[in-house]
Amino acid sequence: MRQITFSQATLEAMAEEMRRDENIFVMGEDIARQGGVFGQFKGLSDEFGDRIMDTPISETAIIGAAVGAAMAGMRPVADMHFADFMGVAMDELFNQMAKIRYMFGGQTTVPMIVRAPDGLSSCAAAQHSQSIEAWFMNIPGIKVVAPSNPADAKGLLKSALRDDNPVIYFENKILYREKGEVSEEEFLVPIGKANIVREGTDITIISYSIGMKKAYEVADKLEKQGIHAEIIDLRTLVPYDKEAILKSVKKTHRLAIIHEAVKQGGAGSEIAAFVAENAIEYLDAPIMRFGAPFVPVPFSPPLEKAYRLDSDKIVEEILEKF
Amino acid sequence: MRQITFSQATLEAMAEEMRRDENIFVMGEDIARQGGVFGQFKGLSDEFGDRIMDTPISETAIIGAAVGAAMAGMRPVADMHFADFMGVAMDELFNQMAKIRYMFGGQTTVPMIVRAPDGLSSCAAAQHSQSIEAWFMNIPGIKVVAPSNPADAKGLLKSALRDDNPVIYFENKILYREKGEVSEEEFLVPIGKANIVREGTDITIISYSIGMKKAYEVADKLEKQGIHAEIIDLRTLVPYDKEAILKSVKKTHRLAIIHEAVKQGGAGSEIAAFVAENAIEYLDAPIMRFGAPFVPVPFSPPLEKAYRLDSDKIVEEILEKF
Amino acid sequence: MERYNKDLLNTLYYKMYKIRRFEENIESFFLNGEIPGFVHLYIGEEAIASGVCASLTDKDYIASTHRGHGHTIAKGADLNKVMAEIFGKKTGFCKGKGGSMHIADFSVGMLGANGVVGGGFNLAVGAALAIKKQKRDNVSVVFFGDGASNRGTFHEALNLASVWKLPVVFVCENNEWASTTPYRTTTSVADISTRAAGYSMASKIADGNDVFDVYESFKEALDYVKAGNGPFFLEAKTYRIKGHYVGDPELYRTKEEVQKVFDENNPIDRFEEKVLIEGLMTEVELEEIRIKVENEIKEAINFALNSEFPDPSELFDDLYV
Amino acid sequence: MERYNKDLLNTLYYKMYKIRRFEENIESFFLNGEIPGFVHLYIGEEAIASGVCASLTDKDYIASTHRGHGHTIAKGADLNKVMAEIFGKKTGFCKGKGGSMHIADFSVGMLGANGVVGGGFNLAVGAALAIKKQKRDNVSVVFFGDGASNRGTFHEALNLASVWKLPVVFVCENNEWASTTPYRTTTSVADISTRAAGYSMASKIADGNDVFDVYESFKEALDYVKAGNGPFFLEAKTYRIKGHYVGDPELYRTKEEVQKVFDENNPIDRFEEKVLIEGLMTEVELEEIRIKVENEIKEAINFALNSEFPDPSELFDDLYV
Ligand SMILES: Cc1ncc(C[n+]2csc(CCOP(=O)(O)OP(=O)(O)O)c2C)c(N)n1
Ligand SMILES: Cc1ncc(C[n+]2csc(CCOP(=O)(O)OP(=O)(O)O)c2C)c(N)n1
Ligand SMILES: [Mg+2]
Ligand SMILES: [Mg+2]
Repeated sequence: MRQITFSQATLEAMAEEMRRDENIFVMGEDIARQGGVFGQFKGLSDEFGDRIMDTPISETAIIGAAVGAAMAGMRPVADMHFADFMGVAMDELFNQMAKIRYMFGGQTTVPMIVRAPDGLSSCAAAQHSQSIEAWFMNIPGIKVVAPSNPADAKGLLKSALRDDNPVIYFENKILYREKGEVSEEEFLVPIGKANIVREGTDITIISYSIGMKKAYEVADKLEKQGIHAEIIDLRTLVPYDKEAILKSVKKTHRLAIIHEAVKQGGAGSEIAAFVAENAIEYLDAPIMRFGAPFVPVPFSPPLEKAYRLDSDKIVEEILEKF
Repeated sequence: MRQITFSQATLEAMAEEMRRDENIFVMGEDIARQGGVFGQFKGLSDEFGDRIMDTPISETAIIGAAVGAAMAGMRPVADMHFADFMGVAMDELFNQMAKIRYMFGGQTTVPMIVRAPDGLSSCAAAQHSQSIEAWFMNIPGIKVVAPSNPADAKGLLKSALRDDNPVIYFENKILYREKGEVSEEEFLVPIGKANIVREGTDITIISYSIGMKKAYEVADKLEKQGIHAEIIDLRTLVPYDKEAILKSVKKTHRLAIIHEAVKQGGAGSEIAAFVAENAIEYLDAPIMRFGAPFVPVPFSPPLEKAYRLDSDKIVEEILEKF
Repeated sequence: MERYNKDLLNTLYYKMYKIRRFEENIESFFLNGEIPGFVHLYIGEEAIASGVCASLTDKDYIASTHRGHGHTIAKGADLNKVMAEIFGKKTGFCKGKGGSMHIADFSVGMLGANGVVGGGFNLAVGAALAIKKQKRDNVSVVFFGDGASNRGTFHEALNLASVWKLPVVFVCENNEWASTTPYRTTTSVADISTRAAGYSMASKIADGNDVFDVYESFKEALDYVKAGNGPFFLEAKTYRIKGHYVGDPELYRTKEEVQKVFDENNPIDRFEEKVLIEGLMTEVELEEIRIKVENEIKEAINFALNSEFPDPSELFDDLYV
Repeated sequence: MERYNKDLLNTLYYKMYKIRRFEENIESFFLNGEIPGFVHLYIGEEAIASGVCASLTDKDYIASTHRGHGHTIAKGADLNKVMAEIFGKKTGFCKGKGGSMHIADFSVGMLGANGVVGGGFNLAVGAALAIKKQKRDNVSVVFFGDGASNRGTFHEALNLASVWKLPVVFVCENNEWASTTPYRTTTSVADISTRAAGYSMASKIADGNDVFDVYESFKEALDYVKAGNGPFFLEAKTYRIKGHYVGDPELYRTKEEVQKVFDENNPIDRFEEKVLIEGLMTEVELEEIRIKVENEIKEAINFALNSEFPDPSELFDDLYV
C-alpha cells in the first residue's frame, strides 16, 4: 500500500470531506497563507479559497465563532495553532461548546472540530510542548480523539468531520512527518473504538498518539525477554473503549499505560482507575502508568531529554514487577 | 470550643493574615461593595479599605494582574466569583501562574491565591455548579487545597497566605454556611497533609471538600452494618498525601473515593491509579470511585437530585463488594 | 411617525407589556419559592429587546445574557415553554435542563441565554459568519451589558466582526450596573459605544427607555449591516430597576434612586403617554393588548404549573447526538 | 536636541547596536544548528526597545514577548547570561529552563519574554498595581505586537489600567506582520493607538525606526504616567525585517519589499546619519561603541559556548519554593 505522512493524511481527509460537505470551513492563525504552522493545511486554500480563513490572534473568537457558526448550520474546523493555547479559549470550549446541546435540552447540535497540535517537539519549552487531553476527559459533552498514525489520522478526522458532536482532534507535532500506509480507498475509523495493534498474552500496554511509539519500543524490548505484550491503541479518549480494555486485561492480567502527557492526573489515571474498579481481580501486578514528570517542559536539550519517556526505563520498571 | 461558619473562618484567616502582612490584597468582582457573592468577604473592606478591590468583569486581568503583582513583591488574592469562570483565565492560570517560577529558573516566586467557590448549590445549572479541581492536578507548579470544614478552611487559608507558591483554594458554596469548631488560638493547617478524621479497619474512604459530608454519611451507614470505615480528608489535592493514603489502604485493604466532581477524569482517578500502582497487592476488593455522572449539571430539581451523590447508593455498591 | 402603523405599534406595546408582566409574575413566584435556581429580571429594560426584535425574523439570530427572559419573549418564543423552562418542567424549551439562565428557542433564532457574562459575543459573530457563508440576507444580534463590555471576548468579537464585515449588531444594554458595581467604577469610558471606533465600527447611542428611539436606531443599524457594510454598535442607555437577581438586598444603592428612575423613565409609561398624546393609539386599544397579554400569561402559568417535572432518567438524554 | 548629551547618545547607539549584533550572531548560530528550539529576531526594531529602556531604571518593570531579546538587552540584562540561556546552558538566566522564548532577568525588572502572544499585558498591569500599592515612583511597560492587540487580554488590561489609573505604558510594536499575516487583514484599525480612546487613555504614535522619536515620545508618556494621570499608549510604527522566526520561508512577501524597508529605514543607519550630519557624534565615537559591543558579544559567545548544559538531575529544581 502507498505510504503517506500523517500530515498528508489529515490533508486528504480535509479535502475529501470538504468536497462532500460544503458546510465545512476552517478558521485559524496562519492556515491560509502559510498552510498551518506545521504545513498541515498546505494547499487547502488553493482548492477551497475563502473556506480556509486566516484569523486574528483571537482564540476566544476562533472557538466562540465556531460554536456560533455550528449552531447556525455550518461545520467549522477551528485550528488552535498549539494545543497549549486552548487555555485561552477554555471557557468557550468547556462552558459553551461542550454544554450547549445538553443545557438547551437537545434543541441544537454543535458539529465542530477543534484541531490541536500537541506534544514535545524539539526544545519548544514550557508553553509550546504540552499535552492536555486529560482535562477534556473530565468535561462531558465533547468527544476526544488522538490518532497515532497516518491511517488513523485520516480515518478519525473523516469521522470527526461527519460527527454531529464537538470533537477535539489532538494531532501530535512529531507524528506529522511520520509515514505510514494509508489506503487509497475511502475509509473511516470509528470514534470510540480502540485498536488492538498487537496481540499478546503477558501484559497489556495501552497508549495513544505519540505514546504509541514508546508502546511499540517497550513491547519489542519485552518480546526479547520472552514477554508477549498486547498493545492497545486507544485512538479515542472520549468515549474510550472500555470493552476492549477489560477484555485485554482479563486476558493478560497486567497493565501498563503510557502517554507523553504529565502522569499525575493524566489520561492514564482514568484508565488505571477504571481497570482497578472493574477488573482488579484479574490483575497479577500493579497497574503501571508512564507519563511526564510533574514539572513544566524545560527548554535545554539535556533537561528535555530527561523529561521524555525512556523506553528502557519503562521496560526496567515493568520487568521489576514480573 | 466556639462554633463559627466556614465563611467566617475564611474571613478570620484573611483578616489575621492581612494584619500580619501588608502585601496581601484582594481583587475580584463584587467583593468590596457586596462582600462577595456568598458573603465570604463581608466587612473586609471596612477594615482594609482599598486593599479589597472590586474589579471589572475581566477574569484574565484579575489572574494576570495578580501574577504580575506577585512577581513585583505583593501577595494578591484573586477571587474567581465561581470556579466555573476559571476557564476564562485558564491561560493565565496554567501558562503563566503555574509556570513562571520554573520556566524562569527560579528567579522569582509567584505568591498568590486563587479563591474559587465551587460545587452544586441549588439549581444553579450547568455553568454555576462545577467542580474542576482535577484539571489542576495535571498542571505542575500550583498547589491545590479543598477544605471540608471551618477549622481547615481557616488553617489552610492561613497557610496558603504564607506560602510562596501559587495556591488554588477551592471553597465549596454549600459549606460556607456550615458551622464547626474553630479554635480561638492561632493555628495553621499544613498544605499537603491529609487528616485521618476517623480511624477504621475495614475500608478506607477518601474525600475532600463537600464530598466529606457523603464520606461521613456513608461511614455511618456502614458502621450500622458492622463495617468500620477509616475516613481520610485529603485537604490538599496538590501535593496530595501519598503516605497517609498508602498507610490506610494497607491497613484496611479496601478503598472508596468520593467527590462531587465528575467521576470520569476526576481527582479520584489519580488517587485510585496511585493506589493501584503502589498497593494493589493489599487490596481485597476493587477500588471504587464515586462522583458525578458524565453530563453537565442540569437545572431542574429532580434532575439535579439525580445528578447528586447518594450515600445510600454508595453504601449499596460498597456492600456488594464485601 | 409615519412608519408606525397600527401593527407595529401593537407589536411594540405587546412585546414590552408582555415582558413586564411576565417578569412581575416570575418575581412573585420566585419570592414564593416556586422557582428553582436564580433569576435576573429585565424590568425597566423592555424597550430594548422589544425595539430591536420588532425588526427581526425567525431567520435572524440573537445571542442573549443571564438576563435573558426579555430577549427570548421579544424574539417570539412560545410563552408557555419559556415559563415551563423557568419552572424546571419537562415541557420547557430545554426540557428543564437549562432554566432561567439557559433559556433558548432555536426555532425562532434565539441562540440561548448565557450564564457566562460576555459568552455571547463570539457566538453571535459565528452565527453572522454562517449567515454570510450561506449568502443569506439575515443578521445576528448580540445583547450584552455594560459589565460584559469589559470582557476580552468583547474585543475579540468586535475585531473579528469588523475585519470580516459580518452582519452582526452589537446591542449594549448599558443599565449602569454590573451586579453591585456602578459601571463608571469599572468601565473606562462613559459611553461604551466610544469603543466602536477602535474597530472602525459604526455606532449609535439610543435612549434605551424609549422604544421608538431603539426601534429607529436599530433600523438604521439593520439597513447599514444589510447593505454589506459590516457590523454596527448600538448602545442603549437604560437603568437596572430591579436587584441584580431576585432576592438581591441591594445594599449598594438607595431605594429612592431607583424609584425616581422608574417613575420618570418607565419605558411602558413613556410609550403609553406618547401614543395617547399623539393620538396614535387609544386607551381601548392599549387595554385590549393588556388583556391579551394577561390571558397569555395566565395560560403560560397554568401550562407551567400543570406540566410534569422531568423524570430523573432523563438526566442522560441530549448529551451527545 | 539639547537633552541629548553624550551619555544619552552613547546609550541609545550602544543599545541598538548591541541588539543588532546580538541578533545577527544568534541568527547564524541558529542556522548552524547550535541553538535549540526556535528564535524570533528583533532586527530592524531596535530603536523601540532602546528608545524606551533608555529612560527606565532597574526598579521599573517591563513585560516582553516571544520576540524578547531586544527588550532584555535594552533593559540592561547581562549579555553573557542572555546568550547562555538561549544556548540552553545552566549559566543562563533561567538555568536553561527557559530559552529564547522565556528569557528573563528579574534583577533588572525584566519580567520575562512570553510564549503566549498577549500574555504580557496583564502581568505588566499587575506590576504597575504593585508599584502603586508600594507607593513607588516607578513604571511598568509592556511591549506587544500588532497581532497581540487583537487578543482579549489587550482589552481587559487596558481597561483595568485605565480605571485604576496605573503607572503603565503600553508600547505597541506595530511591525505590520503577525507571523504570516499582514496586520491590516486581521486588525480592524489602521493605527492601533486609535483603540486607546476606548479606554479614555492618552496615546501617541512614534516612528519606531527613529530612536529619537521613540525616546521623546516615551519620555512624554513617562512624564504623563508619573504625574499620576494613569496609563499611556504608545504605538511605534516599524516593520519586521526578518522572517517571523529564523528559518521562516517567508512565502507571504517578497524579498524586495523587505530589502527596500531595510535600506531606507534602518534605525541604526538613520541614527548614524543623523548624529554625524548634525555633528552630535563623530565616526570615531561610533566606532568605539561598535568595538565595545563586538567585544561584549564575543565574550558572551565564549561564555555561552564554554558553559555547561544543565545536569538532567536539575529537571526537578525550581518548581516549588
Ligand atoms: C465570566 C463571568 N464573570 C462573572 C460572572 C458573574 N456575574 C453574573 S451577572 C454579572 C454582572 C453583569 O453585568 P452586565 O454585563 O452589566 O449585565 P446586567 O446584569 O447589568 O444586565 C456578573 C459579574 C459571570 N456570570 N460570568
Ligand atoms: C495565544 C497565542 N496564539 C498564537 C500564538 C502563535 N504566534 C506566535 S507569534 C505570533 C504572531 C505575533 O504577532 P505580533 O503580536 O504582531 O508580534 P511580532 O511577531 O510581529 O513581533 C503568533 C500567531 C501564540 N504564541 N500565542
Ligand atoms: Mg449592567
Ligand atoms: Mg507584528
